[in-house]
Amino acid sequence: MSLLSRTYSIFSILGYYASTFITYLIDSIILLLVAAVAIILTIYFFRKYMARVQLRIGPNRVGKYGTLQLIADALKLMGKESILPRLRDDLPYKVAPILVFTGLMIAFSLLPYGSFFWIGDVFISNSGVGIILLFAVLAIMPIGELLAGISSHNKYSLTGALRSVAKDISFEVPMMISVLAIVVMASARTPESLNIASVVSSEILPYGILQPLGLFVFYIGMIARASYSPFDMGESESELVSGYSTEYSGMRFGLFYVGMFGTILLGSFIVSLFYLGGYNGPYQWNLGLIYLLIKAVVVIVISFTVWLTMPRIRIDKFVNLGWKYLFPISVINLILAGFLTLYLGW
Amino acid sequence: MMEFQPGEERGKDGRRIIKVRKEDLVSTLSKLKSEGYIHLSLITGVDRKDFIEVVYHLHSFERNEYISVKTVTYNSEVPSVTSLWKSADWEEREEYDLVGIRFIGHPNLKRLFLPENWVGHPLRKDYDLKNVQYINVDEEGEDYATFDPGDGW
Amino acid sequence: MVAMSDWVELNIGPHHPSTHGVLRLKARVEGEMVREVEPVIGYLHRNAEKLCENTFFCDNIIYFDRMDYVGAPGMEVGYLEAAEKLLGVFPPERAVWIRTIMAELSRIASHLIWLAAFGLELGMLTPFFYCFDLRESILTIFVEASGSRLLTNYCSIGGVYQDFNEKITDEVEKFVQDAPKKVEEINSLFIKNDIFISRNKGIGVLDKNVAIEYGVTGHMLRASGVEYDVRKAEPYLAYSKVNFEIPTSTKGDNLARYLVRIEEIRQSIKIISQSIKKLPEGPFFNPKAKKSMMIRLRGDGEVYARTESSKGEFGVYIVGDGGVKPYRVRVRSPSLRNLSVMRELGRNVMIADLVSILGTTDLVFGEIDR
Amino acid sequence: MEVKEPGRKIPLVGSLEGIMTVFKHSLMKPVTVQYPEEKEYTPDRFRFRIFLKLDDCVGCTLCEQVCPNKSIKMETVKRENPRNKRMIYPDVNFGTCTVCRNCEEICPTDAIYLTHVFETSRTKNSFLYSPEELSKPEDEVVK
Repeated sequence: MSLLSRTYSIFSILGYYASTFITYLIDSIILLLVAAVAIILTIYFFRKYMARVQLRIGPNRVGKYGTLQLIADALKLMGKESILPRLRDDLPYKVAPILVFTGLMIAFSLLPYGSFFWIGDVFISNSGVGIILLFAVLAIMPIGELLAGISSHNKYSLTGALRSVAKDISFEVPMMISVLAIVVMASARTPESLNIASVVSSEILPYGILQPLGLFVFYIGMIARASYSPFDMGESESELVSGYSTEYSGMRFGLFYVGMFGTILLGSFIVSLFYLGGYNGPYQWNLGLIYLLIKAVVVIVISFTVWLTMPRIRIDKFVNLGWKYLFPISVINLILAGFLTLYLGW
Repeated sequence: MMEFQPGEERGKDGRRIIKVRKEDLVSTLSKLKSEGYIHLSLITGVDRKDFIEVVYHLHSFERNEYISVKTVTYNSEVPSVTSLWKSADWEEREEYDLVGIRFIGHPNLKRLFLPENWVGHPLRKDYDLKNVQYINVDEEGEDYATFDPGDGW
Repeated sequence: MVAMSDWVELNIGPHHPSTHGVLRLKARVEGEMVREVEPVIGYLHRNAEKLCENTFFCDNIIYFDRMDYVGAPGMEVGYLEAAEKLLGVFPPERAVWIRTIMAELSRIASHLIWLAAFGLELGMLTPFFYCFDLRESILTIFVEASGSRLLTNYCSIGGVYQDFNEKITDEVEKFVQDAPKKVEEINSLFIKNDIFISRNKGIGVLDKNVAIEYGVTGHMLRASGVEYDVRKAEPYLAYSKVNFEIPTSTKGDNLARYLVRIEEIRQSIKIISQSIKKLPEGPFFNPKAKKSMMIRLRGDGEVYARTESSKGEFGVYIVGDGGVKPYRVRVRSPSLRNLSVMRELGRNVMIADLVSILGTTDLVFGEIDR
Repeated sequence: MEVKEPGRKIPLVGSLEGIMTVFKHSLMKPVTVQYPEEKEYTPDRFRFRIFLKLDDCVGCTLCEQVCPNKSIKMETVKRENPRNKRMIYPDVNFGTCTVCRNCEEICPTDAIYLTHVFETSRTKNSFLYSPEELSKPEDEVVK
């Protein structure tokens, strides 16, 4: 029994269409709330962790240990005046942050989160082509960034947007090829090799152990997607002021900010699902969600530490890295995966 | 003040001071540069009320000593030495800005620190400190100076 | 949108995160490439030279504090070298050694600020705080000795205002013991990082002759291959009595400048550890410049004194007319010359490189605009 | 002395070392001071607020002369003091005072001196302290 079917059974007296609609609506609202809280927790955790790494204490004024700091910040952002540049391109300017946020939220709804005691399996959508859908949805976010950069009529924004597009093109291909290697491996054991849940459930060993090269390429891709250091060329603070989000303020800027941390959270979920065994753990006591969360937190800590340590890479060097190193590595990884699947049957 | 005499003397800390007429300035400096004084340390203009004294401090890395070359001008015009040292570019602009020495032959003699329409040269002894000027930015992003306190800050 | 071949004028600054205050760079940009850079300065101009003409010799120290505000005692030393020669009031032996220690501490403090900001410009968020943590122990010595953390006003004409006591020497010794380890730790975060090396190696190469032409001094000149350090070339304070080396490099790129500066920190720690051992007993001020004598000092003639500040050759030219106030004060600001060479370094580099070149130049605008 | 460039290494190893160094610091104690609750240690020589002993002041105007920012002005105060016949005392404008300590240094009778008190924030926009206010402790000065 999953969360989805439980909700469905409650409303089943209303007939098929009505109950399906209400079920998905309620589940989406639950997802939105849970995701928002999770992102806020991520930001809070980042700020605390950054502070501790930098020998500071971090937020500690609002609420106990500064726990309400993020709520206060969100309220501040909502209350702020949204300053609009006079020469903006109005529609894309206003749509861009919403696109970034929406893409993120749809991506969250596509992941399986494992089972959790009486709730059962936690997922919103269990699509048969989940992997393709997930990466298609993830590709919405750079469109939002591009729109934001071009429409704000600012040289910094434009350069930032161009940089982030150049960056996206150069890491997307290796990243997709390394995902393809997983699909290749999973296809030997499951007929639904594009369904995320069945890919994760059918593994013998976590794919990261079998494909360390794939993990490496995919992790770099996820860092670049979330665009934090070392791959934050798009919004590099010391060069382009704030990149594509320079001209945004108030809640529109807040959406970009949430989008960034949401992508980190989402990325760590995806990495731990695909490569670190996801919700599989040593004891099958409906603890899938807990396992997934633990793995995600470990990945998040690693990501934050990388963020805080690494300097920013130059954009032409990154494009070089993408096409000259990551692409061949991912192809080699794909060949290795095919070899392992065909001859050893892993 | 006494009459200006070209020649050489020792300064307070035992350093050579070469005094030249401003017509001979460029030739003297270029001769010194070929002798190894390749580092132009400082150009200073001193307003002596009835004339302006311009002092060049040079340093030689090989001999490890520095000397100063002095000249005077009565009409605040001095030949530029930008052809010898590129660092003289900004130094002369700074001296033009603050002391008001016009360097003849400078390629781009504009004010370095103050806005272009600032009135007076602050390091002149007759500069009126009571006459406060305010600075603001125009539409093009360039600074301008004004006497109106309501217009600038 | 502009056509591909057109350049765009990009205004970097004066309100930009990486311009160290109030520098404005007019850059002509073609896509990512910067074709030409024209620095615009003067946003922090206070005309300290004019202010100095209207105050007593002893008061001018506070204006020099505010020039290189990240390493104030070094500036005070630079001014007093000139002023004391002009006035004929010389400090006793103990004050000379105390000034040497303070000048070297301020050099480390200034270099640490540079290191922190340089890391931040390259996108490294964390070393910033480690640098400030280490710098804090220097500021503790400053506040213990002079009563202020940043703008110390510690050195006075003919000595120093207050003596080094037992507690301060202990703090300095503790600093000398702890600092090398912390410096190496911070250095390892930079130098072992592959991206840091790739961002700096071969970037912003400054030719030796160009550097001399533009009057560049300090770490930039040394990184380009000229072994010129005023501390060796014309020893002042107690530098002739301590043992240290001048780091140089022939590469002239960003990485060479970085390495030269890190080595300078190490050498400064070496100088401090020697000086604190050699610190003699005795008076710490010249009685000719105490109490109401402070404002009665008269100077005649002209003196040009150079010191090696943390940014380069810092020269002060003072002309006196026999009065209690200087007739003319002229300051040779090393950062101004180091900035003027940006016109050469900023040709045909990428925007990201422009920022890192600007980072290694180490500008302090209190000193450039004065 | 020629500085050495780092030699060629295996890529990524050095970066991983850096990441470990940074991670190690998360287990260390924070070094920041939480200001209103805990006060930072102020040494004996720490200086900020200027105090004035009215009885000691002889009205010699040296502090007015030496003040580089002209923050000190002499002011007439009707007060019995045999040493101060002219009845002039310094007042200080803390808005422009740079706490350079020259006035303390030059004062022949040590009447004017700087103290540790640095919490002088005010809601009033004038920082001008009259001689009587300078002689009172900070919390007794009504602003």
